[in-house]
Amino acid sequence: MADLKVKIGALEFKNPVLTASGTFGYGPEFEDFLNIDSLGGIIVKGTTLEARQGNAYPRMAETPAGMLNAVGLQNKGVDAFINDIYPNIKHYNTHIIVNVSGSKLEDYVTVVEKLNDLEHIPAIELNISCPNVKQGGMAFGTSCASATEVTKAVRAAYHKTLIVKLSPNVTSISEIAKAVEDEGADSVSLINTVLGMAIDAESRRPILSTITGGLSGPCVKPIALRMVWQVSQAVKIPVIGLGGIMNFTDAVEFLLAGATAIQVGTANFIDPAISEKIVHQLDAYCDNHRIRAVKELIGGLIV
Amino acid sequence: MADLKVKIGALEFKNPVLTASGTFGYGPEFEDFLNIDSLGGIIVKGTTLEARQGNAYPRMAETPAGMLNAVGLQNKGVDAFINDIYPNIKHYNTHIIVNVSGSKLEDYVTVVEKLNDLEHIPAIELNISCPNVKQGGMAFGTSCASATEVTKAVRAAYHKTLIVKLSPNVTSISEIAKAVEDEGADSVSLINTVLGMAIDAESRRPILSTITGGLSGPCVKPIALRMVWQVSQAVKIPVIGLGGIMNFTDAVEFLLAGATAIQVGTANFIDPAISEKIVHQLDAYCDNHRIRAVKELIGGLIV
Amino acid sequence: MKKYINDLTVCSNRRLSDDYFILGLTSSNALPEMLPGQFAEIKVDNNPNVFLRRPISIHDVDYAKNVLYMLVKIVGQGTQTLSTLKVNETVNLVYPLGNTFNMDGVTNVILAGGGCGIAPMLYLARHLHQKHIKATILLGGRTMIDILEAKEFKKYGDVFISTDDGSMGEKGFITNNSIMKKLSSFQRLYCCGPLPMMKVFAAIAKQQQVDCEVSLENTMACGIGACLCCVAETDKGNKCVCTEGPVFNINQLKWQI
Amino acid sequence: MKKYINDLTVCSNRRLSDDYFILGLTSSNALPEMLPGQFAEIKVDNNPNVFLRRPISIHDVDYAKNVLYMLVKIVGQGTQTLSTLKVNETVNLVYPLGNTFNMDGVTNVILAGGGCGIAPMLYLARHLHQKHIKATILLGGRTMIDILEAKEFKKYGDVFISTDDGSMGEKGFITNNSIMKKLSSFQRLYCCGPLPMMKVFAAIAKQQQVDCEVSLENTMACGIGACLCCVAETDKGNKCVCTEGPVFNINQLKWQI
Ligand SMILES: Cc1cc2nc3c(=O)[nH]c(=O)nc-3n(C[C@H](O)[C@H](O)[C@H](O)COP(=O)(O)OP(=O)(O)OC[C@H]3O[C@@H](n4cnc5c(N)ncnc54)[C@H](O)[C@@H]3O)c2cc1C
Ligand SMILES: Cc1cc2nc3c(=O)[nH]c(=O)nc-3n(C[C@H](O)[C@H](O)[C@H](O)COP(=O)(O)OP(=O)(O)OC[C@H]3O[C@@H](n4cnc5c(N)ncnc54)[C@H](O)[C@@H]3O)c2cc1C
Ligand SMILES: Cc1cc2nc3c(=O)[nH]c(=O)nc-3n(C[C@H](O)[C@H](O)[C@H](O)COP(=O)(O)O)c2cc1C
Ligand SMILES: Cc1cc2nc3c(=O)[nH]c(=O)nc-3n(C[C@H](O)[C@H](O)[C@H](O)COP(=O)(O)O)c2cc1C
Ligand code: FES
Ligand code: FES
Repeated sequence: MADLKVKIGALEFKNPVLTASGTFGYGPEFEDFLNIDSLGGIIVKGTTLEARQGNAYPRMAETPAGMLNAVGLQNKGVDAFINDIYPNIKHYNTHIIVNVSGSKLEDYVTVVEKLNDLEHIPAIELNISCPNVKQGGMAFGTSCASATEVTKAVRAAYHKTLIVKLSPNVTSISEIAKAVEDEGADSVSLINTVLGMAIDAESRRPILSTITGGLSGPCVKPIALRMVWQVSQAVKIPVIGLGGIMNFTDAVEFLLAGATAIQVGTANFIDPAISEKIVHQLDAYCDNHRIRAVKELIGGLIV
Repeated sequence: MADLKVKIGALEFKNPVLTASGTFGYGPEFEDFLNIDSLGGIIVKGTTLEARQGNAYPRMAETPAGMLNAVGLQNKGVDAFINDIYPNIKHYNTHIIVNVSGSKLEDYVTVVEKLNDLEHIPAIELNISCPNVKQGGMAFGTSCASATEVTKAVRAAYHKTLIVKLSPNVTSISEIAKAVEDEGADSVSLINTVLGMAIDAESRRPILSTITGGLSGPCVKPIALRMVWQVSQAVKIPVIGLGGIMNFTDAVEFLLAGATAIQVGTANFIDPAISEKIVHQLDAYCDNHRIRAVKELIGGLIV
Repeated sequence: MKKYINDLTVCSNRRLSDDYFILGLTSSNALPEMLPGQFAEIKVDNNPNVFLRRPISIHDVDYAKNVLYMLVKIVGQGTQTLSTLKVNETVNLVYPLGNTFNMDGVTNVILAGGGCGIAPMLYLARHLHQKHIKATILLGGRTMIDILEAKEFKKYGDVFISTDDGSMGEKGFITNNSIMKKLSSFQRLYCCGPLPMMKVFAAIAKQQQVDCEVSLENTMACGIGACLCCVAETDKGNKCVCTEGPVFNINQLKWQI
Repeated sequence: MKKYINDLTVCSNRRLSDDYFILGLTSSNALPEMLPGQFAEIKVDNNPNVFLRRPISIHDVDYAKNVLYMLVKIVGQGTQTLSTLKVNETVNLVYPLGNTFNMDGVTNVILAGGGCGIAPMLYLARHLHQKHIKATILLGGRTMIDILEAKEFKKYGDVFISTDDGSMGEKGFITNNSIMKKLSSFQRLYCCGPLPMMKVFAAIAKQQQVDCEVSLENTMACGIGACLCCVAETDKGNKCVCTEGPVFNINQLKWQI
């Protein structure tokens, strides 16, 4: 049994395996398949100020070793989260993190103010990288100026651990990471989905109602790994790595590249029990490699 | 038999199927597998002013539905191309296009001046997007200012068809495309490889000698398709689309997204006869869909 | 209902025609209870072009023999690869998923299935039979080879058939079958098949004020309500077809009919 | 030499041990001429984790029976999937690729193969035998089950064996086998195996001024000189192992030995 604990800012996680926003519902969806409490944490679906219907169907396209989605932040809004969902999940003995999305700066701020009060929500993940909404979303995360602006405002309003989730659709993700670090983010998580597109050659139509959507799954892993490597060298705050993690070897690769924790996303759709398996296999990997604490793997790439 | 002809600037291609630089050698490597003259054109290996040894081995890593390469523009230099290679390939009855790479502005200019004189080279592809060289390369293609500068200089020095090959590792590829269009490029081709990384979890080392490398193959297709769609709406010059094209359906998708021609890259490694097959299958597709000229497919996405 | 993720063993793979096959799957453990209308998300192994699981309905369950049957139409790479499964190979299922048909408050109903839309109907017919609800079955297809399992259906009720080319049963669209003239004599119409067909049935049912349930086949990623990819527009907003469907009453759906 | 892209049919798949197997491949057409040291790029179907072809040496060719043999060690997903190929299944090859061993100007040579490094050696031994060149064969491995095809090799020359654990032949590294004391009596050493082993052989050969050829196994994408991924550093710069190798004289290589 290796020591699997890791820390993001002041927050300690029992292990570095979290589940990615939008791919794990709120937790209950997976209770038949695994023990939620075995995970380091779960990051719930992107939550906005008002309820959102999301985009029109079809919202999904399968691609080589991956998928595109265009869900568009369908959720019932932060008040419904607090009143209807939170009471049913706050008993989980793992960190529940809310992924906060928005299309206006003020919305982000209002949402995080409301979340401040929730005892069992020790952190938020600020989503400035959703490619599937017309306004805001990714726009906040693709320039240093706007990333700075939104992080500053949210930092002032939110008192617990602040993770900012970055978009890979940029020329220099390190610069954006540094900008949000400067504004007091406790951590950055990356990557959100890569903007992509799928076409049906027979019908000559786009497959998604929105034409473009967000690419995820193993196909993006090499890109995500590179960005985690770049960002972890550019910033001092801990980096949370994700993008195409399907098994424990992938998880180890992200830790070696510099991630302090990892998130499992699309893999939950292929094997709903995978995130717990990764926890156990990570433990076994450490034992096999005579690593006493998983922390030793972080940034441990031999170059 | 559909009419497969397409035009890039003043240059007519017998069909829209070209082979991508760095994946088809100079042509002779594939003579045992297909009839080179059946292709719309071939784009030869990235050519620099001086000979280059490229990066250290290992230069390749397999990834989910793709590969990373870190060849680093190994080539014998433009003079060796002109003296030793060109004489052996100039008889091809298809367009031979030289992919011109460099680390300094002046180098690009010197190379294209030399290529001006080659009768059987009707066009060059200016590579401002190679992620595998320390100096220059992609740096030219990731800001509008530098893309403008190099395109302007090369346009002034080169008198035939000028295609500029764009990097996908940018926040807005459309802006870069517009910048090079403004400087007189006859066409843009996209995408070059996406910067990625691979790690061996057992040895805890990067797989490539250069740590990061360029991702290609089906995994990048959704990204490439999206960028072709974006760029073809942003510019008036023809777009050449590539990135993960493995078969004729993929080729059709790129045409529908707005590409006037396409390039086959990594697929040549999996099936060295694939590019000719795509020509024939494209023809059959047009017949099946009662399309008389392949031109009708260009940008024909029904949205 | 508790969901499982299990490796099941192929005990039969019967080809019905070029396009259709029925997989029989068994397990060393007792199969869990499954309801008509529910489905499984099947993992397709050994095909580089298939990444996500594929949703396939529960076609029938023989609890005595501990066998689950799925009727599948080959439409692409996933179903093609499933068609090559051999006896004793295993296949991974997440199941049972989704809701079920409403069988309450009726004594006399009609079931309509077009093409592989008959897949969930056999198990429904079996359940109705057990509940002593009189079932009439309407099957349709382009041509006679699309009419599947008619013999099985006869065990549970009268069977009416339409083919576009008249090679079996009445000639014409399933929605024009003569039994549809008597639609108002039934208390509920259950249907499954191509979307345009279901919309025609729904329009007729609505007009004749017959209660109507349809089983939707939206494309899915997770199958368990986590990804929100499979939504249908309902009177209560976007609902997940995988958890709040696949069966919907047409009154819930925002169909233009 | 002309290269082909062909579907060949599996006519045998013989397991030698947990890790090794020999594929026999045939064709309705006559197999093309292949030289020792050459290899094929094999397409691995039905495995989502394998994208590129896999290079495998020509282990032997029986032109009378029109069968090509490949000896493969299971090290990852690609070779694992190849190991499951069944008789009558087909597999796509691009072949024959690469150069060959230099068999000129010698009458008495020694061949050394470690683990799956023996793969190209059998076909080489057969060719030397046909050319009436005396061949001595040195095989090595961790333990006796790594010593493959010793019986076959005996047809072509004396066989010496080393295993790390002494379970067969001499105990110790292959590079310390007693026959190596007589290395200078041979005109050329051919070797193939793990890189560290080849480097030791190369160092000894260089020191004793015995001509030495090694067969490299750099990772490859295309196998036909198009991608420039497989390079080895030589006195004439980076050379493609797939076209200018896999066989190199150690004098060409920039090895620190
Ligand atoms: C709840 C549910 C139950 C189902 N039950 C059955 C069943 O019992 N038997 C059965 O044969 N099929 C059933 N389906 C449909 C089945 O899931 C698809 O046919 C299958 O996923 C196609 O996979 P593929 O890889 O073969 O084809 P793909 O390559 O994925 O697709 C081939 C073609 O079919 C289209 N297509 C694929 N899936 C759908 C879809 N869901 N709706 C509309 N078009 C689609 C694609 O756009 C493409 O043009 C069901 C679907 C759902 C959602
Ligand atoms: C010219 C040539 C001839 C060859 N002939 C034979 C042969 O006759 N029989 C045989 O069994 N093998 C041979 N090989 C090696 C064989 O190609 C690899 O073992 C195979 O590609 C591994 O594929 P995989 O998917 O099973 O393993 P992968 O999953 O690709 O790799 C598994 C592990 O092996 C390592 N590995 C893979 N390929 C190589 C390599 N080329 N060099 C060093 N490490 C590697 C990987 O880094 C990884 O750690 C030859 C290679 C070359 C270049
Ligand atoms: C269906 C789907 C919905 C998603 N919704 C959200 C979301 O609401 N908020 C967010 O920050 N990321 C969202 N993501 C992105 C994932 O959290 C993750 O960043 C991305 O999928 C890459 O990781 P993966 O390859 O492991 O899936 C979503 C991804 C998918 C596939
Ligand atoms: C091994 C390799 C070498 C390459 N060399 C070059 C090059 O010299 N110049 C260039 O512009 N692009 C080069 N590329 C990029 C390809 O031309 C192409 O843009 C990219 O691979 C995406 O297309 P694909 O997915 O079809 O391969 C190379 C790609 C590979 C895989
Ligand atoms: S398929 Fe994921 S929510 Fe329905
Ligand atoms: S493997 Fe492509 S050049 Fe050798």
